[in-house]
Amino acid sequence: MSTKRHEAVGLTDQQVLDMYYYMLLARKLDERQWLLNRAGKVPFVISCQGQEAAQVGAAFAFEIGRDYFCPYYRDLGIVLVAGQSARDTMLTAFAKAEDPNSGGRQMPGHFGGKKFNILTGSSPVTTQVPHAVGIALAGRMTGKNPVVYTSFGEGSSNQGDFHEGANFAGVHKLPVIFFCENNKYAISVPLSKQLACESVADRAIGYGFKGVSIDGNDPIEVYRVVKEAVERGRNGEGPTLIEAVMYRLVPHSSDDDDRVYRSREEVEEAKKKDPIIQFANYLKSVGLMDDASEQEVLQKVQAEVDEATDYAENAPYPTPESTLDHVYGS
Amino acid sequence: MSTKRHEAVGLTDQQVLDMYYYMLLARKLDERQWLLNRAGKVPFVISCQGQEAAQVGAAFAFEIGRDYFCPYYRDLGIVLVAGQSARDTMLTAFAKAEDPNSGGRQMPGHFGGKKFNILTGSSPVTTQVPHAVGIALAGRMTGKNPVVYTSFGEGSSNQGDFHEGANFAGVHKLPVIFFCENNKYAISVPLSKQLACESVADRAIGYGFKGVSIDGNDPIEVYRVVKEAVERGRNGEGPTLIEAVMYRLVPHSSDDDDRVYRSREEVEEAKKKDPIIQFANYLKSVGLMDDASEQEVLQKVQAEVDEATDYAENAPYPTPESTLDHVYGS
Amino acid sequence: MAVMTFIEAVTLAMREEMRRDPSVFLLGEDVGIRGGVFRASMGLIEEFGEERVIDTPLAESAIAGVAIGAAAVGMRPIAEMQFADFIMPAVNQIVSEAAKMRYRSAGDWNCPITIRAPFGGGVHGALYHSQSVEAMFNSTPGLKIVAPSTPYDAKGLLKAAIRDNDPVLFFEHKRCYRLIKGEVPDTDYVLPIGKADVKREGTDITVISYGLTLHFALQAAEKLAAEGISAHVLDLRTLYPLDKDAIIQAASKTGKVLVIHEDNKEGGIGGEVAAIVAENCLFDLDAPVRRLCGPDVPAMPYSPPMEKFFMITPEKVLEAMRELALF
Amino acid sequence: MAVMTFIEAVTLAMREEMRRDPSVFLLGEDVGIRGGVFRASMGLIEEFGEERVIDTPLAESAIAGVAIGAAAVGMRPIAEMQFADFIMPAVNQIVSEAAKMRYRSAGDWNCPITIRAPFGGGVHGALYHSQSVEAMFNSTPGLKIVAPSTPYDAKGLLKAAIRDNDPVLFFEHKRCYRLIKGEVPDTDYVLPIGKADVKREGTDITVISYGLTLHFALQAAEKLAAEGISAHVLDLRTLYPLDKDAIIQAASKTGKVLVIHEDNKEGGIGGEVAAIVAENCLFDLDAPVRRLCGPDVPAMPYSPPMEKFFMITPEKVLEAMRELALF
Ligand SMILES: Cc1ncc(C[n+]2csc(CCOP(=O)(O)OP(=O)(O)O)c2C)c(N)n1
Ligand SMILES: Cc1ncc(C[n+]2csc(CCOP(=O)(O)OP(=O)(O)O)c2C)c(N)n1
Ligand SMILES: [Mg+2]
Ligand SMILES: [Mg+2]
Repeated sequence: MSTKRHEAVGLTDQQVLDMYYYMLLARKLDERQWLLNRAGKVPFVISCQGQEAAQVGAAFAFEIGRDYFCPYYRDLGIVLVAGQSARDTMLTAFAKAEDPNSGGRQMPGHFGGKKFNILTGSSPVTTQVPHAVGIALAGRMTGKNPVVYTSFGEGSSNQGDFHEGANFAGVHKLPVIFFCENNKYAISVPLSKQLACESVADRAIGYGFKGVSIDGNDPIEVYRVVKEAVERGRNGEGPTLIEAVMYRLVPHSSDDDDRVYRSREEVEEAKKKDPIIQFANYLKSVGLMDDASEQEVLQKVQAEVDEATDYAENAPYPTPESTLDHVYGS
Repeated sequence: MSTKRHEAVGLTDQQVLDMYYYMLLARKLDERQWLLNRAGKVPFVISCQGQEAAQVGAAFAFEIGRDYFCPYYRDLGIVLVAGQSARDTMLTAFAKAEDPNSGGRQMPGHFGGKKFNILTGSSPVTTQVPHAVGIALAGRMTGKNPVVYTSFGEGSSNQGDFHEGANFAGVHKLPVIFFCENNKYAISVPLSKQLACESVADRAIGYGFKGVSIDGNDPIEVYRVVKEAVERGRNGEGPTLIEAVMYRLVPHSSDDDDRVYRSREEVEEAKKKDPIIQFANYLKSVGLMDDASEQEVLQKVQAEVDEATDYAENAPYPTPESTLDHVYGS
Repeated sequence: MAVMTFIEAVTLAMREEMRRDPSVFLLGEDVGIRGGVFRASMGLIEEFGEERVIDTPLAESAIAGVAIGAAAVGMRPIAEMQFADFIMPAVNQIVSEAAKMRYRSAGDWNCPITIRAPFGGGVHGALYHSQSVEAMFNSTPGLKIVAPSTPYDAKGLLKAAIRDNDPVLFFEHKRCYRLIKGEVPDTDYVLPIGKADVKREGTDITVISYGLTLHFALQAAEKLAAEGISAHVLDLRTLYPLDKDAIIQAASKTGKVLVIHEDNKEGGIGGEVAAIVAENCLFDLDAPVRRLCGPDVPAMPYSPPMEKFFMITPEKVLEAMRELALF
Repeated sequence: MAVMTFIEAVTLAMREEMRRDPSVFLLGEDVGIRGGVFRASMGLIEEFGEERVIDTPLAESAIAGVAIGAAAVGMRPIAEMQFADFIMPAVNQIVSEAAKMRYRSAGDWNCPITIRAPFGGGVHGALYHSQSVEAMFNSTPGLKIVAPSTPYDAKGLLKAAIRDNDPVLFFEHKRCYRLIKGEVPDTDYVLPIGKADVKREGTDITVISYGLTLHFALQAAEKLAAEGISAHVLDLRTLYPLDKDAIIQAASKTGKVLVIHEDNKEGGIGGEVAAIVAENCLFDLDAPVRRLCGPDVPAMPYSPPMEKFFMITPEKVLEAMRELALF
């Protein structure tokens, strides 16, 4: 039996099993949405596949209920750990009134929910980065001092808002975790056409804080590094920029055809490092899971996904006239 | 007699004397504008004082007539070396029709002129940075391959456009010199509230190119480093970010009162490092100038400034109706 | 009741709100120790400290974006754009984020942010320190745009903006800052956002304006009264969403409408005002709806003859009003 | 003459111009090997190479800003914004820079850049892939805004935009891309920017529109003809600066004007059109100037019933036209 790496970083057996559950739930919810899309039942999917380890590993490092999340559209793993349910995902996919993210107003992947401490997100990339900084600033003013998670793709790290937000956080030493999910592509544009630096983490020094690049396929390593960063943030030691390196296993979205811009071999190669498979292997290698318990959790997840799909499919749409609501408050 | 440091970097005696002349011309034009402003004759001044060494040192590293300049509002030293005259400066100060920068339309410091290869500039800071990158890109396409200078204050390096422009140049390995004139303040806001990095040059690594921080009070050192960067650019080795460290010796502009935010002692201390005095001392120390020749160049410069002032003061304004011209081309 | 300048009223409103509510804070370039380049925040850092009066890095998208994040979790930031012209880098944050947070979350989140910006020309500010930018934002539901013309309105409306639960762009005409004085109660009053205000009752012509030019209209109305022409003057105060009822009422009253603003004409606020009139008051009109506006050129030039040519002046206003009355 | 879709006409115009003039190049997100997320640039990288079909980093302000720099020194860049909604980060570059370069340099510099962006909804794009953003830019002298509605116009106007010596925003309605087909000559024709086009002659009512809704107006006109109602349909084509003469002529012809656009109403292009009519055609009008527009909400929701509620539909157009005719 291999050594329990997770213990060294302070994760209990139960926690890593929970991590696996969340990763799998995210994956299966995602896969189901693709099926529904191909069946013409939901108009759009944007995926977390290949990024679940980074997301779940990162999410576990935060204090749920106290800390804040400003996630990006792939962060299904984050929002599940933050408290959203399979139903919530499916209500959004089907654009039903009960969708907690937007009441059916936004595309899937546009997360939000005050009760989950998840800030409402939009489509223009990277706008959430200054928001995270603002939440941290407010947190300092009110003495609540949450640590704030914000994430973005490596392509999106080229937006001005990344720079301006990171710089602001650096100057004010705010507890913000800038989490870059580097999945090698921005839609069809490969890394080499997006940036010329070795690692997105190299940008941190320009803001006067720490930058770290890690293997985004390893949830334990992600947890360790994010946890450290969260601790530093809580101790007033300022922000951290973390680049988690991974691979997007599916097309950019249901509107994309990735065969145009990357070879099947490349994708197959990446699938060998599928974080879910790797993590299952780890759990087995340390004796926390066997084929039977693996099936068990899979079945549990599938049941959840089924139930959520049924529920959401049958839930009512918002009324047409509700289009006019929530423009201004009272 | 000290060693001729300028020879080591490839500058001739005549060149360093010319450098001194340009630095002094910039200074005296600037001082005259303040006098005119305080006398109510020109509405606005924005200064180069304290930054002349960096500007003139940098400008000498370029091939005038081939390379392009996208300067910022303090770069009087740059545009003089690029070919603008004292008259041009004063025509702009007085907002006269003949002003080559804008025909009297823009404030002083908003340089431009096709015949000088100086791109027209605006007030919103840092917008010129992507322009410089675009000029370099066009230069590659057309095979003219100019190297492009663009400058900005350290405060302005926090704008999104700096980040986006630098990243684009890094990805495309374009010959752009990003020249940050770090004069310690953005109007009243000190460095410590603008950025948390040690040096603006630290930002270069995030774009995959070289960053250097230099003493902006030493035109020879500035020349050396910029020259190297220009050579690298010309050889297809990509952009360079250079931070020239200096001090703004006067208020931000004629509308500013710097006594509110910095001590007189601090300013006096900086004046001891006045680049013009230091460079005069250097020229004397290597035997290229004595008190008599110093007076001579001063008188020459003063005469130029006087003539330019007279000319510009008496030159005609644009007509009111010309307000309607140049909205669209034909 | 004290007589004070427009800018003093702005400062007073901020000070009162910051005293009243610890969630109010100010951020922007040079707003701290410098008190703002126009001195709108003079004395605030001394009273409220660096934590609540924040000299930000020079980055407007971050100023807006950080304020939005803070607002979302319950703060009431006042973000200052040093000049309205420099709001452009923050457009994405304002239009895509602040304006849409409530709607996109079906009311779960909201964004009580006030963005103050000095606008307008006539101050030798040239192209980039003279612009009127309100028309860029008047097709963005979710936003409100306020542009008061008097110190009294400035105080009451700025306090309302700060307390508003939605994002408000608050534009202050630079020329009004020290030129316009008026009585301002030191009581804690708020004025309603969304309501125009009849600044003068009249029967022959209706002038609709805001900001600096509103004062020119009032001056001209005074002069025209001596000529026997009675002008009704409506101050829009809120530029978006417009107070349609007030516009319709004011237009119908005289049947002759002149809209005046310093901003250029095509696509300006005046177009929407004229459209509202054309849609609702056609059969009450005795003359075509006129607009007196800045010329359709990119921005105001620096050179004095050109700046003067661009600006709306009391003379131009007087002439346009007289002409309409005689129509 | 080939029949092709709207998007094919766009591609064709770019291809022809790139063949004709080596200074024309394309840059944007995914415009290269992917051929654009809508496939507008399909085949171009194969023909013109990576140097002239540039997959840029994901940064709109740089896309615009780099294009502006290149344009200033003689290139003719076509910058693609992946969706019109994502033009917001580039507003500063477009409005402060591209639009003002010629003016601020007194004609020394100019900026021949074309910015293409797919706009409009009805494609399940939700709030941020459905917006009409033209009204943000229609008060910016120095800019031109073009929004063709047919493949023929798209080709001729895009070629004109590329050759224009000033910055042009070129908006392409996403729903038109594959829905609208038409004859497109493979000759090298250009259409004049700044000119509206009468798409149907009529005598009872005048409908003024652009983009997708223009087609609904034409369909409705056809139906109404059977009812004995004759509709005159003007396609604005250029949204800024507007073709005032054409608007005045079309409005005066019937005295009953309906302006239709998908963008929300207040502050939309329709307001300026109505204002022009109110200013110039008052005594020719037989009915108030009406506007049929999207609702004044921040943007189009995703959920099908809401999207449908937001969108202008052929039915809504027919009804509004009939109602006006019966006024
Ligand atoms: C401002 C803006 N521009 C363009 C887009 C369209 N778009 C959506 S996702 C995407 C690529 C993002 O790449 P990356 O940041 O690497 O994230 P990933 O999707 O790979 O996780 C683009 C161009 C957008 N959403 N926002
Ligand atoms: C986008 C924008 N915001 C604000 C301003 C107003 N402004 C002009 S100069 C300046 C400070 C610039 O500081 P820095 O970049 O350090 O340059 P310096 O003036 O010190 O040379 C500010 C805030 C502006 N011109 N543009
Ligand atoms: Mg990516
Ligand atoms: Mg500075």
